[in-house]
Amino acid sequence: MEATVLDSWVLAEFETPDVLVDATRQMREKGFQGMDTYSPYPLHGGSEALGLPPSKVPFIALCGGLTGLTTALAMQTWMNTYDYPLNIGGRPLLSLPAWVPITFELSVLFAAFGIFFGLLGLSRLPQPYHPVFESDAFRTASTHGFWLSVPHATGQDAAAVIDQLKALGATQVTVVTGEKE
Amino acid sequence: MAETAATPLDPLEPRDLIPPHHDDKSLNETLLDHVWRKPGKGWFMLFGLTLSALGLLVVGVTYTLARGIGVWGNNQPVGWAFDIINFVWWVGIGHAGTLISAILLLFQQKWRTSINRFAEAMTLFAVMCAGLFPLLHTGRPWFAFWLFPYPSTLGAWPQFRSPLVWDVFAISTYLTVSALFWFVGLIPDLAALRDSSKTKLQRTIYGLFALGWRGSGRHWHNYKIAYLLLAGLSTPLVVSVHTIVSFDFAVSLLPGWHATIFPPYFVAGAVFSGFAMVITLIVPARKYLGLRDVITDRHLENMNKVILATGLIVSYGYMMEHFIAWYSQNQFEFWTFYVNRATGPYAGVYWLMIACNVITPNIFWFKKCRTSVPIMWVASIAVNIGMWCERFIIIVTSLSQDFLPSSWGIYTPTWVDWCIYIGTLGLFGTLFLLFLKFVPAVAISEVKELQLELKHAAHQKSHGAH
Amino acid sequence: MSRLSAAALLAVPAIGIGGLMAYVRSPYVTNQQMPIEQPIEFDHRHHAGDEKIDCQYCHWSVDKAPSAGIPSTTVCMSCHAQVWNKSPYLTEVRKAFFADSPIQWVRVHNLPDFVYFNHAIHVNKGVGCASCHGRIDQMGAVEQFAPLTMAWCLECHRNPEPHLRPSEFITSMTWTPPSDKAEAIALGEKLKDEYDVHSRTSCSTCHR
Amino acid sequence: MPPMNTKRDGAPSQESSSFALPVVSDRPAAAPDAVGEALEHAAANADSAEHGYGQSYWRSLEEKLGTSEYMEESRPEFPVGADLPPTGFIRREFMQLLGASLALAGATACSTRPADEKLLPYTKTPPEVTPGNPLHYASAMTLSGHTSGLLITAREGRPVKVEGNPDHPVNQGAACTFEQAWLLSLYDPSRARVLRQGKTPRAQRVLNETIASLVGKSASENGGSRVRFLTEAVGSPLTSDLRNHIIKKLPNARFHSASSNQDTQAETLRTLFGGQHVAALYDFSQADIVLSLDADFLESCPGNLRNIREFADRRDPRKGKLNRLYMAEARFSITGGMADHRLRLKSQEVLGLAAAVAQAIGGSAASLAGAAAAKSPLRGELGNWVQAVASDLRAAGPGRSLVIAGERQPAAVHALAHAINNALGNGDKTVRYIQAPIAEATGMSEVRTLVQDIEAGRVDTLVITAYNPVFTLPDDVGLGKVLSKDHPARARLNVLYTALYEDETSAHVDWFIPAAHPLETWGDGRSVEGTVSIAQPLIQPLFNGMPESELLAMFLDEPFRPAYQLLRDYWRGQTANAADFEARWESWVAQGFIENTASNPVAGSPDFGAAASLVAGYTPPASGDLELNFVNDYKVYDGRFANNSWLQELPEPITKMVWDNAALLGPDTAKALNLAPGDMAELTYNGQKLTVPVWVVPGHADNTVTIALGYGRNGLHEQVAKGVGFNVNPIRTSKNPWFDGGATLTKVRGSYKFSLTQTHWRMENRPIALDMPISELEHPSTETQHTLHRVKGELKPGIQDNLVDFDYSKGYKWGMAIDLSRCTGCSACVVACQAENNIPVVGKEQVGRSREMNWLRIDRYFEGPENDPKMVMQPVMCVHCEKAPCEYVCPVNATVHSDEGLNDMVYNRCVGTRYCSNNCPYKVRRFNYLHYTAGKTATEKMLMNPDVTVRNRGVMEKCTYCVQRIERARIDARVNKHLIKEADLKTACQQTCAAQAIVFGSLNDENQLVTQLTEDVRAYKLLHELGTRPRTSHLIRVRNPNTALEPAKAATKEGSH
Repeated sequence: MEATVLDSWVLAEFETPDVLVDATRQMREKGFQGMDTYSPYPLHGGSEALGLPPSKVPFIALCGGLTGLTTALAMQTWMNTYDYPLNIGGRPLLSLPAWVPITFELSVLFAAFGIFFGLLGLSRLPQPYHPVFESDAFRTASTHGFWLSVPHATGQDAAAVIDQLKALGATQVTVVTGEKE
Repeated sequence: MAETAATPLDPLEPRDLIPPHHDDKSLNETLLDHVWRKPGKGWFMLFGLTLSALGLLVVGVTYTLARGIGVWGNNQPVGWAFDIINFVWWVGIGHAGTLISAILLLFQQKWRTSINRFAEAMTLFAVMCAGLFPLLHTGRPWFAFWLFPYPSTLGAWPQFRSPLVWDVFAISTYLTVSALFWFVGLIPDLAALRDSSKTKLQRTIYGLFALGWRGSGRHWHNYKIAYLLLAGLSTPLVVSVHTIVSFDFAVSLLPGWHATIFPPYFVAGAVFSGFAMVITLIVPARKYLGLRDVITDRHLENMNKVILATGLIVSYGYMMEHFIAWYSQNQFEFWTFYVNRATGPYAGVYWLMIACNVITPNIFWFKKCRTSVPIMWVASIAVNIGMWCERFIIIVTSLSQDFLPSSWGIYTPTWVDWCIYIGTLGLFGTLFLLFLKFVPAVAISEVKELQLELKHAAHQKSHGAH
Repeated sequence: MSRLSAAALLAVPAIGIGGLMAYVRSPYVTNQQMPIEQPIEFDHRHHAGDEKIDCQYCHWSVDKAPSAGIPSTTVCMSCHAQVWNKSPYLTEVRKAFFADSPIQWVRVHNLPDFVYFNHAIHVNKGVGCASCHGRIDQMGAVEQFAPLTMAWCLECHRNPEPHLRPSEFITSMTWTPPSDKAEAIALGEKLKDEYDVHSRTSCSTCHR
Repeated sequence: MPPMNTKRDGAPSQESSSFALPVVSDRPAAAPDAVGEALEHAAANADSAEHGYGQSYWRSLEEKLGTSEYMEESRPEFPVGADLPPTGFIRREFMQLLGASLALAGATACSTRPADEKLLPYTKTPPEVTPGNPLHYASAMTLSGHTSGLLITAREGRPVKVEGNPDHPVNQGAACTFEQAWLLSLYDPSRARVLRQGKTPRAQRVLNETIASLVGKSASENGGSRVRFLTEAVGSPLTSDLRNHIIKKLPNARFHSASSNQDTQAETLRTLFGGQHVAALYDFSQADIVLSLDADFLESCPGNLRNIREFADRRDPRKGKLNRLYMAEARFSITGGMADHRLRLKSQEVLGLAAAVAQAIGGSAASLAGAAAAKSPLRGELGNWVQAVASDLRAAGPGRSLVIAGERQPAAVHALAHAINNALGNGDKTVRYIQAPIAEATGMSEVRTLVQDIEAGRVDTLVITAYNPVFTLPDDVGLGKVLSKDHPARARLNVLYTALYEDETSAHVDWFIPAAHPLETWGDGRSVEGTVSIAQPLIQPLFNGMPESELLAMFLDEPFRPAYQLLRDYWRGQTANAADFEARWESWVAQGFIENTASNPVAGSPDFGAAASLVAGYTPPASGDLELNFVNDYKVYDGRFANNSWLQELPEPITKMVWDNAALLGPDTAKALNLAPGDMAELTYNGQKLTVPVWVVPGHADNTVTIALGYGRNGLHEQVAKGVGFNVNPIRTSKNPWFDGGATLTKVRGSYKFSLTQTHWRMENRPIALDMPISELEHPSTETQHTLHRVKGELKPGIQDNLVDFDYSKGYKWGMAIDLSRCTGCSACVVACQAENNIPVVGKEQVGRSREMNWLRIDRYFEGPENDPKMVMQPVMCVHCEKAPCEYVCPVNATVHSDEGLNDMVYNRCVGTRYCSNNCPYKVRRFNYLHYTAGKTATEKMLMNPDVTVRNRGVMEKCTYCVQRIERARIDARVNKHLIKEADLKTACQQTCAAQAIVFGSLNDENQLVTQLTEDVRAYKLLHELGTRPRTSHLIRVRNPNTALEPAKAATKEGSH
């Protein structure tokens, strides 16, 4: 195992989603990078506040769908027309209309897999452990709390950041430190 | 206040969609309450009931596997009966869940949030029940894997012109995508469960399923689009699945099966029966879970409107089948629709179907019926029965009298048929009760989000009024 | 950690299915490479190899019946009444012969009951013994040489030319096609014409 | 010690297709004394309270012998020299789950090499045997005095199929239902196995000693005057000879013979020919007009096969002018279904009808007619019919018509029929009188005499070799009574009985001797026209049965000779030139019959003066109430095939009922009596009551009830027959054994569930089994044109048919043609298919659930009014559609098309979704809902055809066009480098059809009959309009109605424009 590199974050809770989004935008304008918001449901304007680029999920889904489409067509044609051609009730060996349903289904299936695994991959999930889970207070992030994390160099004084956050309306602020992702 | 009530935001979104006296925290508590609370006596009684019905399934399936499907009533002209009836019936029920969840999401129908989780769970369990039948109905289920394209040492492949292979792909895709959709929707709530759990064990288990969800802005960023895309995929999927199920019949040449109207009419029928099943389940569930505030009368009324609309489409389907049989003057078709179904050995089932599917939904033209909980509950059960009868009529009646009168025959179900049917009801009920116990029955994060939106909207509106 | 668990999640079923596919093709399932012990230590190496007795001497119905035939005890005794007639190895044979009770040979090549293989047509159309049974003359105890799976049957039925040999070499254990590729192909074509080979792949060819 | 041979053995000595001689043992069959001892031990330890062989009996037998298997096969099953079957070559094992999953390389991870299978070679291969190739042996079967010539297929020593001997003058290759199903009885595990005295098993030696002492004592005391034999009608030269020898030894012993049928014809002819034994032979090929007076001459019976063939030839427009059949009968029979005009009337009215026809014909017939008419007045409304028939008969010209009387009719009707034939000049043309193969009086009166003798105490020893007389004879004959324990005359009577089964008669006897099945022993017999057949065994007796000839020979008190030797010795004695006997014997046995042994014509002509006494002596039966009719069953005959599950499950040709008999009524009568099908009713007749289930048959005569005999069996060990149907013999009388008036039927509570394979008898105006007057076919009306367009109109590519055609123009293109004009519906093909293709029997309950397994079914439709319809039969099996709807719905390629157009069904690939069956418009597919082939005993498995897979549960099956025969013929032809010849390849159904209604072959060869038939004007494709393009064609059935009775359709002219 390589030497443990530690990361730490300043976590701040806000009263309402609007305050959180506001605070995030302002912190970003101040030049803080790598921030993240935590909320029980998506924040209106949250992505813009964090300055995230458009999601890649649709593209992955499209790739998945196209893969499904070609896989299905190729599979059916190869299996029933070339590898073991059989006279089935006098139907043409290449019965394209009959290939349609499976082609559609496989496209959907692969697209759905693309979406699901794309989502997991882009979100770096599953991730059974994360340092923020160490903070008991942070548990409200999934129920009714609205949090902002600001990365912060380990060992340095976080007071400045804490103050700024408090100024933006944070109700409570903590610092967590953990293993680098 | 009274004025805002008179002019709701949109026709489907009345003021009482969610009553305003909950904040996020109390919503959380209310909606998770049934998970943390010890289940009541009623739950245990119901669970006992469904478990014993599940026992019947075990008995029926074991006996079938041991002796062969000869223990069912299926016979020479009637090769399919309860097996495929139940399959189609369950798949149909499943469809409402996806539709409620996906189509309403796409159309941004806000009232869906209260019932979508519920409906999706119903889909999942109904498709599981449905999936049992294609497997069980084969003479040699231990070779059912031959329907999958895998490189066997035989050098043989599945036959892709067969609607049964389409079924395999459709049903497995449907089950997979529904499960993904349901699970993706559940992740934030699982995180909520993890974070409001009281014991270490609960926290670990829910934590495992939550996959480490933290509600991060980056997560939500991908999540929102992923969820919407899944919904977008589910919608055509649901249509395609029941279309393919209807191909099982439409692709054949049997009078009563061979009809191009089958796909739309099957899909409408599926929605029809699915919404009826949602009503059947949600009426007692919201009472038991105390979710009146979240699943409101308005929700129920909207669903009844869907039942009415789809019921009319189904009636139109029946009408067209009969019209075409008359118009074509095809001797075999004519016999099937005008002699066999209406006056043949299964005429009783036919007229029950007409009563349940054609006549019953028409009561929902009246607001009184749409809003009366007891009436709609009884009507929904009637529709469930009617839709089961419809499958019986399509499958058994058409098969029992086809082209050559010499081979006509009568089908009578055996006790094993009934055991397995009731057994799947038990399986469905058991899974559903477990779902109610362990998973939030309402999509909490969505309700919270919706509440915020409503608040914003109300706020803007009141601002605008000033 | 997360990537590892995700990879495992996907890899386990893939490896499982792949492993299964490999397993069903392995000798463990096809029963190849398993010398079968017989009630009598009959050695094909000696009979077919050293003594060069033609296969058809014992398996005489191979060109006229579906079955190649297991020689009756009389066939054994037709030689062993004269040679090795006191050998302890042959006690069981003599016992069987005089007691008029069959020797219980163990079946090596066991096709399922729904497969109707016919030796006569194959032998008459130029498929040699060794093509399917391997070098019997080098087997002490006979073992199954080919996998005998349907895919294996189809391989030859779809493309019989490389497996045909001149009629005088049908029972030969040592004949090999010409090493020159073009020559081998030409021979295959020629033999196919000569024998009028129509290898069929319709299901009822083998399944009835 | 056998001689050593250094040559390799088993070089095939002859062609496998020739009729090879079986290996015959020189050694006498070893007396199984170990078995004898064990039997005695068992008897000693048995619980005497148990009936028959009770449990304790078997238990102690097993104790002694080790296993019960030993009992089953205590004698070698195979001819000596082939002591054990080479099981390694035999594929009669079932598709076991394990084996199947392994071989199919499924993902069953746990299976590796299965348990070792053993290969058991012969010690010395019999010269004619090539393991894996079938052998055919000629043999023979006797039923009711007629011996038919058969060809038996044997596989590695096991007979697996019975077919007609192609060279035999009556069979000509065909075989009827009974002849074929008779093979199943050979392997029947409920056959009797133990020779016993009372309940004590005995060795054969003890029987021999007992008989010897009995014969010795009786011969010296009174010349055997107290010895009686009750036998079947004897047509066997050997048995006659043995009988003559017994008479020499015991000059005062008497032989009586009983038969279930055929006495009135013989009796009539005896009277007409001054006491000579005469038989009448009919020639249907010459008869343009046929009048049948209740004669079911097309019934599937061994003696009828030539009738069927000749008659069918006259129904085929390709072979010339059609004949015309008039039929008068009460119940609907197979022959009635073939009639152009069928008259429904009470059986007792047939005499009146015959008299009226005779009167109308005039001549010698008219003189008899007057007296007859008085006994059975004719209903006025039938006058028109009679006139039409009479003028038709006359118009046909001398020697071109034929009148036949039915066996159930009294001698008076027979006399009239012969008189009419005589008046029409049919003698020596369509009717020939020959010396009867059975030269003795038979019948119930004979048995009655015997019973009187017993009652009078004149009998000490009674030997019964007749089939189960206690059951088959009407109760009032009294045989059962005198044989029962309580009868005073019984105490001094010693009864010996030999039969295949422990049956109703065996329950009353002192000695029971299990009989050898005729395929287990040597024998001979004469066919209806006199030709002698030699029956050779195919297998050693499976259950220790004793041949009848050996039993009779015991009464000669001579050294033991096996049946083979008895037969050879007899025929050696018959051969003038002893020197060439060996060669001639070989050829007789090989071809199965002795040529030029047909009976000679009788000198002299019938004396119709003598016939007057027959008419005068006739007492008409009661005429009031319902007329009760008894008939021998189409399936179990008089009961002797009741334990044969193939026949029990064979749908009765008319009612399509299985595993039952019923009181059959016409629809009007049923309505009048308020009875519905399946009701229970109380039958009152002659002061006796019987509760019977009722079934309604369209076209059954009014006020008559018909009940089939042979059911309600109660034999001790007849497991199949037990409890099937009901027995009417208790109320039947010997005075009127076939029909009598005065019966009533009243509905009682309760209902009965029948199992039928076809429950809907109308065609619902669908063009399915087409049936029309020949004039209609030649000049179709608009309506007919429309129908013809539907069944054979062109399906234009791109309009009605969007599918491209596969190229079948090279090689073989298999197809079939079924001529509905020829098909009588006799069902012999159904049995042939069952035997050839290992089709399981599923039992009444499963048939009731509509799960019968017969691949070939015969659809029977009634057309016209319910009370007097026409009947049409249509054999339907898989039609091998080129655009098969079953194939494209199969998810696993288990049913696909071969390059020759066969619709292949691959059992081992089938997962059993039943989609194919649902999508088959012909519903010819059969599904193994349960494991129907499970639980077969070792002997039953020997019956299986090793060329056909025995299907497991959960798989679909259907007609394959006998693909195993195609492939065998193909390989034979390819090895010998020629094409398959038409004559070398016949499907099982085609092969056995006496009417030659089914023809199979390659449609690419225009010289083959099938091609010509497919292109015939009558050919059409069933459900053609669906575009399935069947390979099987059906040929429209044409009728030839008399326009005087059935005017042609008025629309005819319209159609010609």
